Parts: sequence; C-alpha cells; structure tokens
Amino acid sequence: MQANDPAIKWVEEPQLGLGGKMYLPMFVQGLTTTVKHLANSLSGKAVTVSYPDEEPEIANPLIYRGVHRLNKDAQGRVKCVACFLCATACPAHCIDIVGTESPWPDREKYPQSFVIDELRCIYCGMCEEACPVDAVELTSLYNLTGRSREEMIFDKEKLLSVYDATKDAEPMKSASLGGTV
Amino acid sequence: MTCVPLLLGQMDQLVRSPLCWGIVLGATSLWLLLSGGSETLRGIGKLLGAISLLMLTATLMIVGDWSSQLVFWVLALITTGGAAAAITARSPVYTAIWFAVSLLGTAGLFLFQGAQFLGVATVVVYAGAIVVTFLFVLMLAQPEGHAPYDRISWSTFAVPTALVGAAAVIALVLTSLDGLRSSEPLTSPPQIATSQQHMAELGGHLFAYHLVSIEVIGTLLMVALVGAIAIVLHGRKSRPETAPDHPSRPTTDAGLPGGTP
Amino acid sequence: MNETALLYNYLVIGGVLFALGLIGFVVRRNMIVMFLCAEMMLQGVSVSLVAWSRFHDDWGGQMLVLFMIAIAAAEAGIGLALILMLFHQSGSLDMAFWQDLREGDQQAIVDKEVPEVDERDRAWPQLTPAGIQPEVDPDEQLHRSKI
Amino acid sequence: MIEALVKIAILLGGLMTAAAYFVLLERRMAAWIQDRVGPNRVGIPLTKIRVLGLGQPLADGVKFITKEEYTPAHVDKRLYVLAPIVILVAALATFAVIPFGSMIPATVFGYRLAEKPIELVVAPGANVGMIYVFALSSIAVYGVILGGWASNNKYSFLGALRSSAQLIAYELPLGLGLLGVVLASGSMDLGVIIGSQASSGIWFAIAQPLGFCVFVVAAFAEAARLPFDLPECEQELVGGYHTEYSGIKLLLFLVAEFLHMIAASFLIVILFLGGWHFWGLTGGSAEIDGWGLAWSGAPWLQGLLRIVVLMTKITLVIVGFMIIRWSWPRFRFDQLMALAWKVMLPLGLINFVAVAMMQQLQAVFTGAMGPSWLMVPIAWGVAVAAWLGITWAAPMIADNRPRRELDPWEIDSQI
Repeated sequence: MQANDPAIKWVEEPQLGLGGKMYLPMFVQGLTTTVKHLANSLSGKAVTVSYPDEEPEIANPLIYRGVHRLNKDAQGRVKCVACFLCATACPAHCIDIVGTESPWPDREKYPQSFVIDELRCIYCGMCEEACPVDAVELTSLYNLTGRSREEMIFDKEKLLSVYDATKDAEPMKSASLGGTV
Repeated sequence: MTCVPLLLGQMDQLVRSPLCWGIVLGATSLWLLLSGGSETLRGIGKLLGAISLLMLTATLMIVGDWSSQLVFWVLALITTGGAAAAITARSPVYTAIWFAVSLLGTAGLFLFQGAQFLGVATVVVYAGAIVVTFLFVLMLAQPEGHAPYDRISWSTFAVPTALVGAAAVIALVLTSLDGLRSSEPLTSPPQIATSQQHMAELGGHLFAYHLVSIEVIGTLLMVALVGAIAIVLHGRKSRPETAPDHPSRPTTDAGLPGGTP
Repeated sequence: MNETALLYNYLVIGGVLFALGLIGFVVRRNMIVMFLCAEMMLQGVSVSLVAWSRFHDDWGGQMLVLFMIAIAAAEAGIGLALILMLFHQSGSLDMAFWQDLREGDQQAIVDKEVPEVDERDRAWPQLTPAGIQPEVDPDEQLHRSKI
Repeated sequence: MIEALVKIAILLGGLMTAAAYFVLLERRMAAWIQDRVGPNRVGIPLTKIRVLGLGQPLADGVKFITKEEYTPAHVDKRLYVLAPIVILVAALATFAVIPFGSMIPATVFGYRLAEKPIELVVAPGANVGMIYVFALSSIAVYGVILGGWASNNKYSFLGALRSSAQLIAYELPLGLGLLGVVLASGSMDLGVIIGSQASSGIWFAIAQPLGFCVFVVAAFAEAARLPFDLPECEQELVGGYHTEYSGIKLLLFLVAEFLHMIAASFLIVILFLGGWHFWGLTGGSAEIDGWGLAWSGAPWLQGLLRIVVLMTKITLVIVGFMIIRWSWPRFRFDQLMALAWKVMLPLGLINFVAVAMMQQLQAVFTGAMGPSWLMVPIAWGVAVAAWLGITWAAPMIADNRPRRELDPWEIDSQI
C-alpha cells in the first residue's frame, strides 16, 4: 500500500498550542496535580484502609461477594433443591453437589452433600445468579482464612452455619431484592 | 643500525640482569597466550606473564619513600598488566575492559606525576567516551563475544616476529636509558607538579602559548565529527545487495550474525 | 621523590605500553582490537611525554598529551565510522576480509586450520529452561476433576 | 591522615543511611501522591512499636541480604559479579570531592581538634573537582553496560545500550551547564564555587537561569530518574540492565542509583543553589568567621548551621526529584535523544556564550569578576529569549506527525 493510496484516511495529530510548545505551563500544570494529591494525603485524606487496625466499611453488603452461605427456609430446612444449576454455571468448577431424593413433599430432590472449595472459587457470583430458589448466596464476609487446604473446603454443614452466623446482619437477598421465593 | 653494536656491547651485562630474563619470560608468556594453544598452555602463559611483570617492576628504580613506592608499583602493575591482558584476551569485550583498566592505571600514573588534569581527562575522554563507544560496537557486532579470528593470528610467523620486534623496542629503550640509572638523584620537585593552582596555570599556558593549536584541534574535531557522519551515511547508501564473494575470503563462522551473505 | 628515577620508570612503562600495543596491532585480527592497540601505543607515548614534562619542569609535554587526547577522540570517531562501514559490508570484524589492498604479487593469507569453536561458546546465548516441566495426567486433559 | 579517614567514615555511613532512608521517603512520597499511605508498619524490631515505618530500610536490607542470590546459568560470571561493584564504587567515590558542609573550627568547646579548621570534604582543594565527578560518572557507565551485557538477556542488553547512549548524550549539556558556572567563579573546585556565590550573595541559579535549567534536566537524565529512566523502564524492559540480578547484587545496583540521585542533588545545590549559603543566616566568607551578632561567640554553631542549611537544600531537591517522578510520563527514546542534542545542547551553548560575554562586559565596565547583580537582568533576558526561540523551533525539532508524501519504504533513507 502506497502512502498516497486514497483508501488511507489520514488523521491529523492535534497541534500543540503555545503552552505545549513552551513546555513550562504544562510542567507547572503537571506539578500542581501531583502536589495537590500530596497535600491531600498528608492532611489525612488517603484512601488506604489500614486493615488489621481498622475494619473496612462495606458500602453495600447486598452486592459484596464474600464467603458463600446456604440459606434455610422458614422451617429451617436447606433451601437447595439439588438442581445443579450453580455447579453448571460455576466457571471455576468449585461446587460439588450430590443430590438425593428429598424426604419432604414439596420438592423432589435435596443435596445430600453440598461442597464449595473456597480456594478454587473466584467469587464471581454466578452461582448466586443461577440459583432458581435463592439457596446459594455470597455474604459480605471478606476475611476468610484457614490453616490448611482441607479447612477451606466448605461442606453443607459449614455453609449452613455461615447462614446462621450472618442471617441477622444480612437478611436473605431474595427478600430485600424483591425475590419470589 | 647504531643500536646493534650498542646492544651487543651491553649484551654481557644484560644477560646477567633480571631485566633481560624478565623480557624473555614476558615474550614467552605472550607467545603462549597469543598463539592459540590449549587452556593449560594459556595457564602457564599467564603464570609466566605474572612472574615477568613482577620481575620487570622490581627492576624499576626506587622513586621515594615506601608509601609512594608502593603506590607507584601498584599503578605500574595495573597499567602494564592491564595492557598485556588486553592484547591477549580472546573475547574483544574483555580486551576493551582490560584496556580500560590499563587506562585507569595510566590516569593514576599521571596523577602520581602531579598532572591532575591529564589524569582525569584521560579517564573522561578515553575510558568514558572512546572505550564505551567501542564496547557498544563490539557488543552489537559480536553479541556472543567469540569468533574464530580472535583465536588465531595471521600466520605462524606473525607472533614471533611481533614479539622480537617489541622486545627490541624495549631493549632499545632500556639500554638508551641506562645512563639515567647511574646519574645522581634529583630530588627537588618541579614547580609544575607542586603548583596549587594547577588548573589555572595549565589553562593560562594552553591559551597563552598554544592558542593556534587549540583552534586547529577544535577545527579538527569538528571536521572529524562531520567526516564520521558522512562516512556512515555514505556507507549506508552504497551498501551492496549482496556482498561480492572474495576468493581470498577466510573461513567464516556460520554462527556469526550475518557472517555469510 | 627521586626525579631521575621517576623519569626512568615512566619511560620504561611508556616503552612497555608501546611495545605491547605494537604486538597487539600486528598480531590481532579483530579491527576494534587493533584500534584499541593503536590507542595503547598512543598511551605509551603520553606516559613518556608527561614524564619528560615533569623532568624539565615545562608544560609543553602536558600540552602535547592534551592535543593527543583530542586527536585520539577525533580518530576514534572516524575509525569507528570506518569500522562500522566495513562491518556492514563484510558482516564481520575480521581484518582478513580486506586483503584486496595488498601488492599484486603477494599471496593472500588463508587460514590453514581454524580452531574449532568451543561447544560451550556455541550454546552460550541460549536461555536456560525456566524449570522442570510438570507431569501431565492424561485423564486431567479430558475432564477437570471435581473435588 | 586520621582526619581524612574520619571524614570518609562519616561520609560513607551518612550516605548509606541517607540512601536507605531516601528509599523509604521515595516509597512514602509515591504513596502519598497516589492517595495511599505507604509503608508505615515496620518499627523497632522485636517490639510492636511502629514509628512511621522507620524500620523499613533495615527490614529491606535484611530481606535483600538473606534472599537467595541466584546467578543464571547463561551469564558471563566474572563480569556479572564485577558490574554492581564497579557501579557502586564509582558512585561512592564521586563524593570524595563534594563538600558536605563548610568547615569546623579547629577548637570546639575548648577541645583542640586539629591544627587548622577542618574542611568538610574528603579531598580538600582538589583543583580538578568537577572533572573528577565527570570522570567517575563515566566510569559508572561501565557498571551499567557490563551488567547488561553479562546478563546475556536481550532486555538487559537493550537497557544497557539505552543507558550508555543516554548517559553519553547528556554528559554534554551537563558539562555545558557547568561550564558557565566554572567561567563565572573561575575554578573547578566545588568549595571555591560555593565561596564565590556566598561572598556575592548571588546564587548561580539567579545569575544563570538558562544554565540552571540545562544542568537540572541533564542531571535528571544522568541520574536516570523519571522522566528519563529509560535504561530500566519496567514496562518495556522488565527492569533493564538489572533484570537478571537478585539479592545483594541487586541491592548494590539500587543503592548506586540512589547515590547517583544524591550526588546529582549535591551538585545542583552546590553549583547553582549556593551550597551552604543562605542570606543573613550563614555569613558570606568561606572561613568560619563568627559572622553576625548571634554566632559571634560560637563559631562551631555557624559551622553546624551551614551543614544544616546544605542538608536542608539537598533534601528539598531530592523531594523535588521524587515529586517530579510522579508528574510526567517517560519520554520516548528518540524524544530523549532529540531533547539532548537539539534542545539542551544549543541552550547550553547559548548560556555558555552569554556568560562569557557578560563576564567580559563586566570586566570591562566594573573591573570585577564573579557574579554581580548588574548582569542578572541580562541573564534572565537571554534565558527568556532562548526559551522562546526553542518554542518557536519546537515543530522542527520534534515533528512526529506522519509524512504522507513519503513511501513507507523510503522513510528509512529520509531519516
């Protein structure tokens, strides 16, 4: 392709004004921005949160994606119906469900075991989106730690206990977001 | 040719001096190092070279009290040792580095003589600009730093001939300087070495007595700069598509970048 | 300090530098190394000149060295340009490529035997592998195992 | 002899500590400018007391030293080890001729320290002071170029090539900026240069604004600080010439870089910002003369004050270095070279010629050398005119716009 090819659309670079050519006004402009931020930080407006000393504020727990929990319904039963939608949706393949026939009349199946590997999870929230009965939810617990890999594999009991621990602080999203179940 | 009888006349005296043996040892070591032998031979050559350098340094005259003598010895060893290592190193990058070391020694020798400005200027101009530029080119041209033509010389006779010639130069210098050894010592330090206003005096002298030379040198540098640019530009334009195949072309190494056209 | 001894020593060192530069210039074939050897000869002369300058208590020697440094700089510029051009045309820094300027009745120098290139040198610019390749389980390729 | 050794010890200790704490300062400044807090955790070891993170340099040092020191298999071992040593030695040796204060009187509190007042510079009265600094800065190029080549890695090598080209190119404007000062003060001895500013009360930044600009820009480039840190730009060259280094060798490189910056700010302060001089505070004579009413009884106090003034100025200049680091993007390499050869070199030459002419005029009219207030307006006029001239010539210097009349294959021959 030649440079004078009519198919080429030439875009003119913007011309520098006098300030740009002199460099000095731009110099001062850049310096002013930097010094403004410096002064702001020095007067205590830095955005850093010194974590172990101060807890971060979670602005909206409803959309924060932390540790999972398995919700219980009004009778205290696990809400999950073992439909495998969350395991299918999970991009990290971290959910493992073993479904079995439900002892209750209002559903066909329930999870005999429901395991989430919190180390493999990427906290994308797809399981929450996929769940038709709003059984899996992500809480706003951010400080998830453990001493071994096994410890970080959460089974059904553990996930239910997360619900028990957080249900007062964070009511089920389905209710607050106008869900149907 | 007048030096031949002079040399012969002093041969007897020379053979008995460590100087002569130092030169012979040095020549042997250079021969071993330059003629591309095995690693063992090179090792022996290095050892002999070190010994001969020490011998030669020891035959130099005593210049002063022990501290300045020590400084002088170290500087002399750095200078000559660096130079010897530079011409025998196989990788040209090492050559340039050893040459820089030798230059640092030379600069030290200049400072030792009280020629402050020259000492520092040598480092700035030579070590700082020239050698760095050469390192630059070397690294671009020979990134791997090894080529067969750095291991062999022109022919079998090149090394001995050069060594004999160089030994003759050194022997000539030494014999013609023999008068200095026996003359009585002068100890009054000259004014140019002790001057407190070294730079001012040097500058004054330079611009008072050598003004025309300065102008000429300045012009020369300018012309050299323009010439260098002209040569490079010209060379770039007239670069042939394929280099003509020389019948006399020596062996090429296929591993070289762009070695075979 | 003993001025005579100083002069003697410096002249000897200057001579040695000059001789070493001479050897290198005659023996080596790399153009840049030859150039550096020529500079080494200049250094030898400089050392002698500074010594004479001190011995005679005269600035002349130092002036001359100063001019020599300037000339060496000019020479380096031109020399570098020439070497670069020669390198562009032959693809090598070997001086043996440029034997065309010899007399008509002279034989061109041809290398009888070339030292074989050290294998270590040959392999040198290669990068080392970044680590041991992990064993791959073929089953793992077919499906990602769940927990 | 003992005096010199003590001075060397103080200088080395002070420099190493300063380099360590400037690293901390640099990190915290970076954090503040980016609205963060920065390293503030490490305090006194084995206690839980945190003092603004002042233990951080110690922790960093321990980390660097105890880290695995990894030498890749493909490097040229000897040069690989030599490079950081060369660069550090060159960086440290620079300080031999740089004064870190004025003088200490021979007698302090009735205790006789020395025969005569102690000059606070390791090698006092070095006639070649400034050229010595230049010589060592050109030795430092070796460290960079050897490190890059010995690493046998294309990024390192590119970094080394860039670095050597940049350092050699910017040595010229650096020297030209300096020449004006040398011409006006009549000496290359840094102590004398401070003395001539102090006795006239005119800092060379005021007397030669153009030279000051050129020198500062070139000093930034010589110290390889942003916006001129092309030798080691992380985004393109993954660290440049020290990509392959780790452990204590890397530490040596980093310390040497900071020492370059400290040396550059020393030079800026000494050559252009009056060194230890401050109006009405330190006195104008090079000797400790007990100038001024307040200090007349305590000459040592005056000596101390001069050290404090000098160090304050240097710290401010270094803080300036750090603020500027976060204010501008890096130059492109051709822009960098164009700046050196097409902008800074002519400006330096203009400054040099202007200073020479002003000196001559001054000698003719007033018969006195050295800076004088008479010449300050002329100097500023020259500076503004030269700057406007460069502004006018800017499109010719750095025209990066595509040239549509050229065939792409011809562009190479047109450049």
